[in-house]
Amino acid sequence: MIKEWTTILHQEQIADKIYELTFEGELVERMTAPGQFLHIRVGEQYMPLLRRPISICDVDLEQKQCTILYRSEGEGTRLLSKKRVGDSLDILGPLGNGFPLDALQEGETALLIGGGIGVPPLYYLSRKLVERNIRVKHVLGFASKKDAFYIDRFNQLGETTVTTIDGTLGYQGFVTDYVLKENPEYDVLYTCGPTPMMKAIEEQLNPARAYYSFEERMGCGIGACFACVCPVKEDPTGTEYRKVCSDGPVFPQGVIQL
Amino acid sequence: MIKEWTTILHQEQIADKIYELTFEGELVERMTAPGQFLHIRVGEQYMPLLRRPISICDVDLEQKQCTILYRSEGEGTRLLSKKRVGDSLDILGPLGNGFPLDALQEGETALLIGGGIGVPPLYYLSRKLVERNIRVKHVLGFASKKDAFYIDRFNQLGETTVTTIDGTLGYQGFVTDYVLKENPEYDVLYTCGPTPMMKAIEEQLNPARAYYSFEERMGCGIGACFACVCPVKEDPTGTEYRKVCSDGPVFPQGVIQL
Amino acid sequence: MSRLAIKLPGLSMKNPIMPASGCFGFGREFARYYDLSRLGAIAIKATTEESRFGNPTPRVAETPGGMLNAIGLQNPGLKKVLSEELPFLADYDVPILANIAGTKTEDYVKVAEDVSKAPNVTALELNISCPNVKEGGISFGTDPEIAAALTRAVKDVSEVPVYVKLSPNVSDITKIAVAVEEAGADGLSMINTLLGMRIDLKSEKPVIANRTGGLSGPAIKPVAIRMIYEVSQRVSIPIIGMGGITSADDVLEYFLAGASAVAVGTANFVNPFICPEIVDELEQKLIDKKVDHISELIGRSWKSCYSPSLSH
Amino acid sequence: MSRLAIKLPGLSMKNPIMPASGCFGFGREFARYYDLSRLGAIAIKATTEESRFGNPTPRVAETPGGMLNAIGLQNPGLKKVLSEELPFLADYDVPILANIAGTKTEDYVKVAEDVSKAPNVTALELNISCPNVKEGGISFGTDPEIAAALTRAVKDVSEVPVYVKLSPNVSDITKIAVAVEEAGADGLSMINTLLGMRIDLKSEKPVIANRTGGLSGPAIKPVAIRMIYEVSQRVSIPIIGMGGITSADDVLEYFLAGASAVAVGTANFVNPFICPEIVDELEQKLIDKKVDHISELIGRSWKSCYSPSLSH
Ligand SMILES: Cc1cc2nc3c(=O)[nH]c(=O)nc-3n(C[C@H](O)[C@H](O)[C@H](O)COP(=O)(O)OP(=O)(O)OC[C@H]3O[C@@H](n4cnc5c(N)ncnc54)[C@H](O)[C@@H]3O)c2cc1C
Ligand SMILES: Cc1cc2nc3c(=O)[nH]c(=O)nc-3n(C[C@H](O)[C@H](O)[C@H](O)COP(=O)(O)OP(=O)(O)OC[C@H]3O[C@@H](n4cnc5c(N)ncnc54)[C@H](O)[C@@H]3O)c2cc1C
Ligand SMILES: Cc1cc2nc3c(=O)[nH]c(=O)nc-3n(C[C@H](O)[C@H](O)[C@H](O)COP(=O)(O)O)c2cc1C
Ligand SMILES: Cc1cc2nc3c(=O)[nH]c(=O)nc-3n(C[C@H](O)[C@H](O)[C@H](O)COP(=O)(O)O)c2cc1C
Ligand code: FES
Ligand code: FES
Repeated sequence: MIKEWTTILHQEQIADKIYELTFEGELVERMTAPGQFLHIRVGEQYMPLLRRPISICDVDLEQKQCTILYRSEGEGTRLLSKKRVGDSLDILGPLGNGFPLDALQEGETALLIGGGIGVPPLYYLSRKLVERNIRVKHVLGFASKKDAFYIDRFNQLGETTVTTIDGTLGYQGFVTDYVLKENPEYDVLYTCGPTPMMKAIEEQLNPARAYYSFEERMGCGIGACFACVCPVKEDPTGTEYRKVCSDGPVFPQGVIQL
Repeated sequence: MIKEWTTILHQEQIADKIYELTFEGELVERMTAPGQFLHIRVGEQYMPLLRRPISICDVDLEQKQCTILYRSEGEGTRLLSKKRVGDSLDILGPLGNGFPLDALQEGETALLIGGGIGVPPLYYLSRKLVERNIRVKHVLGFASKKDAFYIDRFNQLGETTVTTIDGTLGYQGFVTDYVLKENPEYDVLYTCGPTPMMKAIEEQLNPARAYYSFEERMGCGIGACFACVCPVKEDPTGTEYRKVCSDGPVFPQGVIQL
Repeated sequence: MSRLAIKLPGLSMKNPIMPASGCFGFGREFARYYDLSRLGAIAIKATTEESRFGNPTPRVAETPGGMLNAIGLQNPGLKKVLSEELPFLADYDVPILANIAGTKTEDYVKVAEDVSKAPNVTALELNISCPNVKEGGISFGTDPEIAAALTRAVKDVSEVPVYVKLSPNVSDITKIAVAVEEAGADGLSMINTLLGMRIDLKSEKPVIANRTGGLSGPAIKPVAIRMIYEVSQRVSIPIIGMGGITSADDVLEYFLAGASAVAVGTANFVNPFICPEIVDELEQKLIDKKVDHISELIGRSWKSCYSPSLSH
Repeated sequence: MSRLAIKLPGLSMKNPIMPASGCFGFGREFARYYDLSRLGAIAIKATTEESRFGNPTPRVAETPGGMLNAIGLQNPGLKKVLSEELPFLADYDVPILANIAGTKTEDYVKVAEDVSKAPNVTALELNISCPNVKEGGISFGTDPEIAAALTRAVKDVSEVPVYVKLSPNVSDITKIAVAVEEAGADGLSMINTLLGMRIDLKSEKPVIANRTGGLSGPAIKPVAIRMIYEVSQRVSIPIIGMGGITSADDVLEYFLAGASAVAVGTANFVNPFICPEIVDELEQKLIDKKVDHISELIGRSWKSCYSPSLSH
């Protein structure tokens, strides 16, 4: 982990409320594990006070450039969307533990299921898997066509299915509806998205091997404040926990109570 | 008074910690009285919370452009100095009552004494007086050469003497030292600067007709909060007051207790 | 009826937005910028029996997300308020909540008696909390019995409903609230400022001449929301909520916490047009949220939950 | 001696900067980023007798210039703190201020007795903001007598000096301060968090699962400064000041108000390097101000003035 003032190289709106931002900085050299996140300070004046956790979406290690995608929703992400090329951005990272790449052998198949703003970290993951000669299939769920992004990019890496709840793009329904119906083959499942989606994946798809990326409100982002704890599954003592920021955000199937 | 998002056209450092900023906006049309001030919001996020009172230094009514000069000292003015050309600036103004121009007849002489960051409003005043064919003399006091600004501009309008405390530029000493020694002739004195300077002017020069521009910490800037009150001079009841923001900032000799 | 109209004891309001006492003078300045009849009500500056100059300057200081003030209840005194300020406001179609202050019970009683007779004063706001005045306020607001006794004395003479404005500088605000409700208060105003201080690093002295000042602005909003959430579950009189309101979203938060109307203070200094802007924004928010009437939101954050055994 | 070194009961500090309890865990995470020996001291996370999971999430919420937390004293319990956490910290040359909590006097006594024997624990910090289950949940910190009794009980068993950490949610903090001083406290920590709440406009419920939370960060600094200014004039034991410190200038303000050391809490979340950065900045500020030793600044905002008859 490093704290650094990086420089914004690119900022563009790519879907409804969704922005793509690329920055340059020394800390990019450390971003070798997909699924890690950055803790970004959007205001200089302690208003907003806390950093915002945002996943790494893509990395160019040689150019020391990193791309993130974010949804401008609340005050912090709105301010982020107002930053311009050339502005400095205070970033802490990379943080947390990413998706394990060695869960698969060469030639095996990974199924990547993303939902909404949970899609970004899967892009770097997919690229890294493809680099290791692992077959990737993507199922990307969005609310509607206007919310969808990065579909061409995922298509270039492997078979990509888009689902939308209102049917305006691709398959109509939830990602789980599609997977239950089409039953694509895979060895390991990786997912990131809203909790209800991940819960449906665990319950309905019941994958043998799977990794989930979790979200929780954070304070420090480095494991010190105990803001982001999750109770572990089936813990008789009731005191066992994991911190999303430093033990996660990615956990294997069955560790965290979804 | 208008509240408006104006656009910054120019921002430049012109002396040690002193910045010149020009903006464009409809509210400039109302800036016909020199000595009025603007109430400027430097932060969008309520941090800093309060607006900053800054004097009007120059106005181009046709182009709807206004220039202010400010010293980057605390957090608010530091943030102001970070704004760039093209940025929007939330301004309330013009506020308060300026220097009376009709205190003088054509052909009479005005002595304008400014100290440090009290100099800016005298520039627009001087221009307006010259327009009315009034002779102007300027005495501008600074701490040191590095703090001095706008001397050429004042020179173009009339006789200009600079004093510095350390003697690095112009006459060495306080403005009052110079005036006491050289005894320039004038009909009306206008002044703006630190309270000790204005106090010395009142006591040592004891001008027959004079106008003083006051500073006080402000809340609203429009007369509603009673933050900026000054007790009036020789008030037996002890309850008489003037508000710097709406009754001033300019007061004739003898109204306010200096 | 409009989505925004709210009827509280003495206050028939077109909308639930009023400027807070001390942040709007007696309305004259703002009347130049917009029509005061657009406001739900106006809480006027604290009136005392005699005219007061208040504290020496500096009287305000900025703090992170807030400000301190120690104006010291500067006001022209009862007589002038009755003869000049209130008649000026009578030209507008807006109910007046007259904030009254004093340092002895008799002061309050005298002011309450006279001000409550003014034709456009439809309710009183008893300032039992102003922290700035020497010998003043503090004891009235921190002791439930003293607060109740004062409330009773004022209720006895007032011809209009009485709102008691509570101080947040107490260990348990619900105790004060319940005490003044039992003493006959028709409503509560919450909250007044938190006591604070800033020290100037150059002079090495407090920035404010009075040394301590009252903290207001966005910084105190979470404290106000918490207190209103607690008090609204213990009393059945309505609460006018205030503390750091700067937007229609803030107003919604206050209603959800348990307020029945709100006052906007410090934000008037940042944006003199804030009150009418919030009124317009609020109407639109309710339409978007498909809320037929704002009163539906009052206390909704706790009404749907389990019963009020608060844990801290 | 260095400009920054400060010696307080139990705490021989290279500099007056320590991370505040609950904002630094037990130091492990920060030890990866800088050498913990650079700190003046470390206030570790509250330790309770049994391990605690704490409150459900969300446990934090942002507010204007501050944040709310309701972690709920999550900690691994006395045994593990003694066997794992404190030994880890023993590798660093830094005194430990052990924050202890409980819901009954006996809890505190048990933890105080055992923790105060740990070789690198050089002082205790008594967190009296916790609800007292025997007294019906009111916080130990709101009643001077209960606070004094707890202080006495802990002093009786502690082998190291005891600092009492005061809650700001009280009508008169000087009363509590004087009471615990009389009960034998060796120092005070001021202030703990203000009680606050935020309501989510979508769910229409409090953002924090526990509903209320503790407000920390820059927003509360003026309240802390005011309280330290008042208390430091009434007691003769030293005060560790805290609340919204983010810079060396803030540290100077706390010293001028009356603090003899400071703790940095929330700011560690925004910048994990803040403590050593402040240490460096502070040294430079003192050189620039030509202050030979930081202790000269303690209470200077009131020491030079007239005597302490405070007006509110
Ligand atoms: C590990 C991790 C990775 C993430 N990656 C991405 C990403 O790649 N792109 C993206 O758009 N979003 C991502 N998020 C969610 C993102 O952090 C929130 O959308 C963002 O913090 C909201 O900030 P705001 O200022 O818009 O909202 P506000 O409502 O102003 O936020 C207020 C507070 O709540 C927190 N908060 C609000 N929503 C969330 C949330 N969903 N998760 C965690 N904290 C929240 C904020 O961080 C802040 O502290 C990620 C979250 C986590 C935990
Ligand atoms: C009528 C009037 C006209 C002014 N004209 C100019 C001008 O043309 N150029 C210029 O550089 N300065 C001018 N000033 C002073 C200017 O307002 C302050 O320098 C500025 O507010 C300081 O803000 P800051 O953020 O740098 O300081 P901070 O220390 O962050 O300010 C904190 C608070 O104190 C107030 N404050 C601090 N210093 C002063 C001061 N000297 N007067 C009033 N309030 C103060 C701020 O407005 C703010 O509310 C004028 C002041 C007044 C009252
Ligand atoms: C400058 C100023 C003056 C005030 N004067 C009074 C007053 O005279 N009487 C009163 O009851 N409250 C007074 N208050 C308190 C406000 O009415 C309000 O309760 C408080 O500021 C919180 O609201 P805000 O955060 O929106 O400002 C004053 C507040 C400020 C900032
Ligand atoms: C997340 C968090 C956890 C805290 N936990 C504790 C605690 O366990 N014991 C305690 O005495 N204070 C605790 N505090 C209070 C801090 O130690 C400190 O008193 C307070 O936050 C004010 O300082 P700050 O504004 O610098 O954060 C906690 C504060 C925060 C933000
Ligand atoms: S965010 Fe602080 S422990 Fe995870
Ligand atoms: S600044 Fe509010 S009355 Fe002058």
